[in-house]
Amino acid sequence: MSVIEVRDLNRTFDGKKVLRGLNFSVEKGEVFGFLGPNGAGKTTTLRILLGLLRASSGEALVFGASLANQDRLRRRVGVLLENNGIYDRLSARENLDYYARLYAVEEPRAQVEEMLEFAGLTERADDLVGTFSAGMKRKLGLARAIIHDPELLLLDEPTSGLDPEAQVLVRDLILRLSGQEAMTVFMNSHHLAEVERVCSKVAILHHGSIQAFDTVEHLRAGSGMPRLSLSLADPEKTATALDLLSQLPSVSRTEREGNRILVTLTRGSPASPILTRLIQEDIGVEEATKVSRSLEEIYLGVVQEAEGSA
Amino acid sequence: MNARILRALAEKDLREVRKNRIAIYGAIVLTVIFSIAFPLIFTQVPLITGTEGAPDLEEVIPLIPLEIQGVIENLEPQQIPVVLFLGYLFAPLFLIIPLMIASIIAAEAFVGEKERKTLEPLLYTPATDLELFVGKVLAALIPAVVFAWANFAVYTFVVNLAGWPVMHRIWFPTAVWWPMILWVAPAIALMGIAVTVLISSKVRTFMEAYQASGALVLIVVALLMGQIFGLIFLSPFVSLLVGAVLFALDALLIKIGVGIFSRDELMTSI
Amino acid sequence: MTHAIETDHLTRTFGAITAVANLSLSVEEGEVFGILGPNGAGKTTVVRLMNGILSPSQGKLWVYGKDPVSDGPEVRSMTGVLTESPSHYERLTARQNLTFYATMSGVAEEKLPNRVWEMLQLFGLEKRADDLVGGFSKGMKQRLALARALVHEPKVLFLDEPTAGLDPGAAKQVDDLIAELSRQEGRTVFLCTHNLHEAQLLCDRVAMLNQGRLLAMGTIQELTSRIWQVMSVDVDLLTPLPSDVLEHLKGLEGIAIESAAPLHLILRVRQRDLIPMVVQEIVHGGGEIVRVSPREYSLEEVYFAIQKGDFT
Amino acid sequence: MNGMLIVAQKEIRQILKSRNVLASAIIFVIVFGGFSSLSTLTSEGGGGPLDQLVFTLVPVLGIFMGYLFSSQAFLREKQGGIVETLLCSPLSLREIWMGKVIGVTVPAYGLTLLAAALILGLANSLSQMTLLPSLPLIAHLFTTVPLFIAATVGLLGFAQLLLGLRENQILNFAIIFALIFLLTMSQALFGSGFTISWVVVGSSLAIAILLLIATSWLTRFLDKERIVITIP
Repeated sequence: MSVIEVRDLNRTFDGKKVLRGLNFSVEKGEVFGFLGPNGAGKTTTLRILLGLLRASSGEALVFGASLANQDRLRRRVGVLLENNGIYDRLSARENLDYYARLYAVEEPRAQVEEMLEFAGLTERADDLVGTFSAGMKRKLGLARAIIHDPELLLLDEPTSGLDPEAQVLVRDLILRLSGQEAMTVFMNSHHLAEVERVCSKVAILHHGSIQAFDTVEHLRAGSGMPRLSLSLADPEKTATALDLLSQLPSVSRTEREGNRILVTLTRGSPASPILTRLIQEDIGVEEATKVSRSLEEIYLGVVQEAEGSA
Repeated sequence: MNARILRALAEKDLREVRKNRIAIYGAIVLTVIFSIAFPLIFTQVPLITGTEGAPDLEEVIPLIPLEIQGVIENLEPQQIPVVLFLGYLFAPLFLIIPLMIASIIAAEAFVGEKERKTLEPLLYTPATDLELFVGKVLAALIPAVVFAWANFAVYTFVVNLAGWPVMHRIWFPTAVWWPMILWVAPAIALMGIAVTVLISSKVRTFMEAYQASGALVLIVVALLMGQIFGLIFLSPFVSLLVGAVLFALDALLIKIGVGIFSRDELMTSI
Repeated sequence: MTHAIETDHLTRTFGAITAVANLSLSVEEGEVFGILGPNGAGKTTVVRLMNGILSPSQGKLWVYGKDPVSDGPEVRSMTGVLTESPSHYERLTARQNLTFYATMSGVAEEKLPNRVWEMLQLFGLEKRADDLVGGFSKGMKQRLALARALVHEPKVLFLDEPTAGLDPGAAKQVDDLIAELSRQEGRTVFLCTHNLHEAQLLCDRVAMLNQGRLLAMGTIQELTSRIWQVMSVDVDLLTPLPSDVLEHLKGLEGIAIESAAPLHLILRVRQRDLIPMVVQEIVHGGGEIVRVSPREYSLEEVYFAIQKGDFT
Repeated sequence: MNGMLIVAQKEIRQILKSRNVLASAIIFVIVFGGFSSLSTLTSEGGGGPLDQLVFTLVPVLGIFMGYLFSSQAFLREKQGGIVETLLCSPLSLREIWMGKVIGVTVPAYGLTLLAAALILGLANSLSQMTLLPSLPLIAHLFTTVPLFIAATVGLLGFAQLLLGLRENQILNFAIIFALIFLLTMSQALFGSGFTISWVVVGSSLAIAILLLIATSWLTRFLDKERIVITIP
């Protein structure tokens, strides 16, 4: 059984279609990245999954049931939304203690201490959360979300507003939880470099329908010809090099990116003749690297294509 | 001080207030209650109950300040409540109008900006601290006073018109109202603003500021109660005095307010 | 020559907390200067100090030769600031918002309507000019905030997390625009960001702060080469390299061979500009190169190395 | 059941910690409580007016307290968006609502009793004779008053959860006016000569119970979707 199963999900708000026939599933232990522009329907999907909004038609099942009518099932689910769900006028410890008891955690005290330590807040445990920085609050929010050892963790932009240090912390945590404890993670995110590192699977949502749903590797493999990025020893010669390269049969396209040259090869062509040719013409090469497309490029491509067809 | 900046600030605040339902509904409710409902009720009650209301007043009359007793001596019984309440005792209650309007706009202009985080961008403009402060005070003061005066006009009209069957003449406004409206009303509006400014450094949301400055209504209630129980009487002279005291307090509070309203202080307290 | 921005032992304390400590830096006209560091490093305080919104506890600073404390209005008319949250007057329209800020920033009355309209067009908001800002999406609000920061044609632009919370498409638009402002219009940009990818893309120079202290400053390459003096280079070959070429490489000044599998070499070079020579030597010796890649350090690695204190 | 008490406990703790709100509640009690007992003394007639005053003023004070605190427990959480996280917890929406109602009613009632004690104490210490509250009045204080507060809090909480921000601002405004009106009315009432008998107390208790039943009937219209959509 899939942990999350979404079938033909539709939702309209005041006659406006926000979700149009969504289908996807998330398996146990997966880290699932849910991407898309603002207004694509990510938050609506998340809220339907959480049983906070109703579906107009279709279903969104978590552990095989709908959370909307199964409040007790929520004990197996941890949630970190845009709002951290933390009370400014209570201390960090009081906040965690509150949620530990709401979720009926077995040894609330020990668990609260452990979570305080995890968030790096042991020393500030008794300070009011109102005095914390945005990053500290986010970390506390995350600690709160996993205090009851959920089997499924739903995250909305988990690292937004965090500094690089905290981003790494959150990233490592997600990887550890999904690796060691087989926790399933579903995350909305705009931070594609991060999604690329932590997510095993992604879906790209656009105007309420899914445009791509696969592993990052598969998306990458399917996204066009191999490319080579060149950096010349003498940038002055860039124009000459571009001229020269565009005449070679194994090159299908050349682009200039600042001081670098991006060469798209025809499929199956090796890179060595290109380098040899440049050296023969006395153009020094400082670097020649194969580049795979980043998730960002794939994403922008998918969105652009969807926009074009819309 | 740059007049163009002051105008831009005041205009912007007013434009926002016009879209603030709580301010608009508040203004409407105040008008309906104070300027229309009260005069209607007090002028119609004697007509309906006839002279039955009079015996009750017999007991109250000894409590009434001597100054008014002189006025009502020559009146017919059913005219007494009309003149007593609408002509005299209500005067301080009317101060609630400038006070509330001023507090709402000031809460919006000072705390509302902080709450919605639009204050910081404003601080990055070249305007000086004093210009920002004065612009915002004017944005609250001018409409509050103008609105109070407009209400006074409505009240005058309703009192005379609805009171005609009882009074048979145009008798309002009485002398006590003029200093109250022209002198005390601006003073108390400014008080509402000054207090809101001071509160604004302590609270984070518009609602908190508004509720806290609502405590000022107590001043008005105290004046009203005092007048009803015969402890004080707001004769024109007393009104001038009360206004002067309020203005002096205003000056003091605003001086403190200007000190608080510096960029450095505002950023440090956020 | 005066710097666009210069600070000299700038310090600001809040009670017992020191937000900025002894900071001395200068930003040149027309460059994109990045300022990086964890939360609480003092980035926002620095921006506030530079605009005269806060006063320094100690030290001095100048923006185009003016002191923000004594000449606040003058400095602020030269600067535009994009604050962390793009807060607007939501009950006013986009046009009313911009007109208000333009007036406050001293744009002349006769130029005002045109300037506002120009900005709305530049940021693609002309169709929504007379709609209330309350109904705008995050991306639109961010663009309006940029328009607000630019409406009085400031010489220096301060940007605090300009792409935070934007979707990748909108973020790319904003990044492209920042690059254009600096490269084509010559405006100085002071960029605070947590997004190291963005910093790498946009910044000419970066400064790294921690707890108000300056840890390092320079171009990303300078910082990299100061941390890692030796650089390793991967070379992939199509056919095994003739052994005399290998011997020849070993003999070259500044080059060492870390490992030499038949089709894969790892070299250590002292400087980046030695690499073309290595490539040339291999090709001339008859080697067929498939890939040459110097071990690139991302700004993220540089960042963490510096924040950890690997750099002194 | 247990979850509900956890929510209630947290609300009580939070209210007791928010100094601003407590301060305004206490100022309100002192000003109106003190003021009213002073004015009773100026009128003659001994225990009668005092009984009437306590009978009408104390529930109004209680309602005011409930109003002050419920915006802490319901509205504030909605404004910030915390409520969404709470809705994702294993509690049902009804349990959350009930927990908050209890959590607000307890401190509001506590402060109200304090206010009643203050009014009675002040009146006693300032007048020459001992003015003891009558038995029906005591029954009133311990039954009708808490029920009234709970019903008000329940209704307010219900409205604050389901209404949007603007509607809530208007509601707030209306309530402030209603309170001023109620206060004026209660002042006016004690001038007229009616006495606090068991019948009066009993009928007001009946009203309170009816109100409470109506309130809990309303909870069937609580709806997560409505709450989430109206989060600003």
